[in-house]
Amino acid sequence: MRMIDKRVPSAAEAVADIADGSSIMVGGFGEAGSPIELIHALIDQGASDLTIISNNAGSGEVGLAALFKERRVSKVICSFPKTLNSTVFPELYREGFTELELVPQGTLAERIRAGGAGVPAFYTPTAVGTPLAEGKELRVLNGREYLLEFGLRADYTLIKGLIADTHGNVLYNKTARNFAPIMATAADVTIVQAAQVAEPGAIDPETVVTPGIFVDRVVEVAKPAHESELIAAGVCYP
Amino acid sequence: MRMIDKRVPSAAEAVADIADGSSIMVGGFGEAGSPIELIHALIDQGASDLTIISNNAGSGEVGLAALFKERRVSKVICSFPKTLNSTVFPELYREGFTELELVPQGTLAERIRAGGAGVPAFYTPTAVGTPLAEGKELRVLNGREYLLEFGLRADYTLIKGLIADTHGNVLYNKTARNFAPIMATAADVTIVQAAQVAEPGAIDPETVVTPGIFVDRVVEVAKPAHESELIAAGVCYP
Amino acid sequence: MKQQTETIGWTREEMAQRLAQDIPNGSYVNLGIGIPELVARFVPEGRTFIYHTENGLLGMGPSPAEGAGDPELINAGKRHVTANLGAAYFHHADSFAMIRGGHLDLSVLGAMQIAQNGDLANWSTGKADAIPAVGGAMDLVAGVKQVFVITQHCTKAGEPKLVEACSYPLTGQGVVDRIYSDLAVIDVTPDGFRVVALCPGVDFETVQERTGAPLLPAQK
Amino acid sequence: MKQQTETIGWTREEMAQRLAQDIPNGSYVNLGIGIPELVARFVPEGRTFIYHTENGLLGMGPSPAEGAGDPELINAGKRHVTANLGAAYFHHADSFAMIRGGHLDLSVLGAMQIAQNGDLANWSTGKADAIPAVGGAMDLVAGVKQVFVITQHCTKAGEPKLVEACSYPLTGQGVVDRIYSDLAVIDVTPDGFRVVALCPGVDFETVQERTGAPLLPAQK
Repeated sequence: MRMIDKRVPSAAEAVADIADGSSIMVGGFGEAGSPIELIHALIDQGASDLTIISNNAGSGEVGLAALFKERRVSKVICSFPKTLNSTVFPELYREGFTELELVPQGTLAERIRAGGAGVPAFYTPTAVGTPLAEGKELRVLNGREYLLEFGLRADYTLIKGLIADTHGNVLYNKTARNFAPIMATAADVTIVQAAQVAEPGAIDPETVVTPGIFVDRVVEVAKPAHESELIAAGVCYP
Repeated sequence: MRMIDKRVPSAAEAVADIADGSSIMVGGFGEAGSPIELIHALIDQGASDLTIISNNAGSGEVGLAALFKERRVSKVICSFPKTLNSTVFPELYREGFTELELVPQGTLAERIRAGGAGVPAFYTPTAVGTPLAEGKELRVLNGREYLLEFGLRADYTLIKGLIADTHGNVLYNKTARNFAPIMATAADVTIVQAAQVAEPGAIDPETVVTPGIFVDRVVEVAKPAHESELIAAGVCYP
Repeated sequence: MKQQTETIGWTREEMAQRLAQDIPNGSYVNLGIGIPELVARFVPEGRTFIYHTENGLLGMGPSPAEGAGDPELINAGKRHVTANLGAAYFHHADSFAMIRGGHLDLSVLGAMQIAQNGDLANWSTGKADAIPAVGGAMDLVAGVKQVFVITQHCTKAGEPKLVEACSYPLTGQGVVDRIYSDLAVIDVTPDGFRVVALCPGVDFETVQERTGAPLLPAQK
Repeated sequence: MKQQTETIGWTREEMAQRLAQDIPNGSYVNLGIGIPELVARFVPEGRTFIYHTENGLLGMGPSPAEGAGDPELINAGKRHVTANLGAAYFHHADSFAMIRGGHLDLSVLGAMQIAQNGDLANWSTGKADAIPAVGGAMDLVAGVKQVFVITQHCTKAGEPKLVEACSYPLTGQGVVDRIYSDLAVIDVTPDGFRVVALCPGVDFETVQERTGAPLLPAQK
């Protein structure tokens, strides 16, 4: 008898309870690590007025960009909303439909890590003296200026792994790892799509990247799509 | 031709330049992960007036405890200086020879991580309302009280790995990992003793725990001693 | 008094077993050193708990056979342990990120004193000649979702451990949710200590006599 | 002016090669998007540089053969790359801990403007209709030990990029150490811009003409 089993049968069931107005961290740096099948399930599910926390704002009209295009995202917190083939977000931003909180990439990563680690705020040298310091507390420590930045959390995290086990331990593939391990720690509900879901013991405890304690739901997506391939094939979702 | 090679031929050469008055982070939680051979080389080397940053203060009269016993340590920053068989530090502390900065274990870990990550200070809920909050800045954020804690760095870090490569990538053994990966990031010079030193490529890039950028010197100690075994054998170093 | 506490009340094992019954299936649990460690022996049928040890292991298993221990596989009490299937090793900052970040469901700790407002003292007598040592206790009480204390109701000298205000240095303020003693299970509520269950054969008045603060009776 | 900048000065490849000569063996280097990426083609004989890409790879290798790319092995510019022997993957917080914590030896960046006090502007024109995007540039200039800028000396419109004070929004204050342009190698010193080397065939006066702040001559 398996007493801990975080598997969910489908991406649709994994995202079924995401309500309007939710904040959602979405893994990925460009297309690497983007949990496209979970995002598409979220598009099908219909939740709107979402706040998305992700490094980029999607490309083409699939995955994250498709979620924007469906006008489901009222705010995005990210470091680099412009990407190759990124046309959807710029339009929504200029129109004033989607608000942008621009955060330096390292500050974004550290804010997410802090949110997951119970650190409410920290000081950083990044962005001192720039427009992104406006409105932020400036403090001199050991003779250098730093900004106060706050931990960031979300209601949900959607990420993509390579292998997960039923306890929620996750391994990633190469640079698809990027934001996923820290985002897994910083949401009330963390949902992982993995190409393979295995029994406990399949992953060497020495090599676990995301320990299962951070993961709530695991769904197997055996052959995940890649954004660039969908775009090359002319796919627009839905 | 190997153009990057961080190997040093012996523990003695690895610690040769540590000067009197240096601050040194020492890995290990109890005996697990304690770099005994590097510590013994440091004892032989003679540096004194050291500040040691380590979770414990050693057991018996080997390793860290032997360094204390030789009266080389003027200050220790740690969370738990009392351990089974720990008699050396209590005497030096009561005598007033060695100063103690007591830090909650999680705050110690986070301060070290911050020191290595360029974060000069952060807020934490740990120790609010306790004697360990005395003299620290208290701040209310989102309705809860937090203490300001500062990043911690050292001149040197001494740690023990299982396998290292010549670029300085390191794998650890089970719970001997503990403080080593964060201490590796927080010192000007990080010195690793490893049971095996291999060529680049021997460690899968997906499983690297400490990337080589954090490591300055690697020395092979093929059969490292365990504190409990030395104590059971009645060893007192030197 | 001493003789009485030996002849009435739950044994340490019974206290641990009683506590284990209140842990939901799938919980992530950190067990402190001493009586808390006994809880691991009493996992109720049909449940799995995942044990965290702050020195870098999730999925900690039972002690190995005598002589089969690995000095590099230990728990926070520095005893030899094992790793279950599905375990994970990680470094100390990640381990305390789990603790401080509210990812653990339950911390089970021993106590020197518990105040009626939930204050806990369990790390120092505050005596001048004591070697202070705190370990991870302050982090655990600050970060873990629920904190259960498991303790004898009174000290060996017969002094109550449940008090109006702690006289020893605090580990944390208002952090204890529930106390499992040899005499009773007691919640810390906004109104103070409230008895949840009495040990069979022990009456409310007996527990009140040995408690340094007012007790509220169990709610119907 | 435009015609002149095309006919004199180093090519982009020569600029990159000149910069690469100044990187010591064993350096940990982050290369920005654009001209900085060219530096990787010119590692001097007898040296090894270890390239960091902020999306989680240390030991980044050259681009794979056409068609052999892995969409999950990319650099910060989102191009396909490879991993060398001795490489390591890590997550974004660890990657920027390397950057912010001062572990990288060198960051090579492009620029829109560099002021004589070392201020750098390279992320936004500040125009109202621009989509702001900053990426990791502010983290790199705040944390990496040395910051080299590699850039054309003037904009396509012939405006100087080396100026007394930046008019564009800053990436960081006083962060640039050295500039490699098509005309010269120039240090940012406490006294302002100082020429380190001139491109063969380009004289000091020509460079000064195309620079929006006073230039100091090379020190003997």
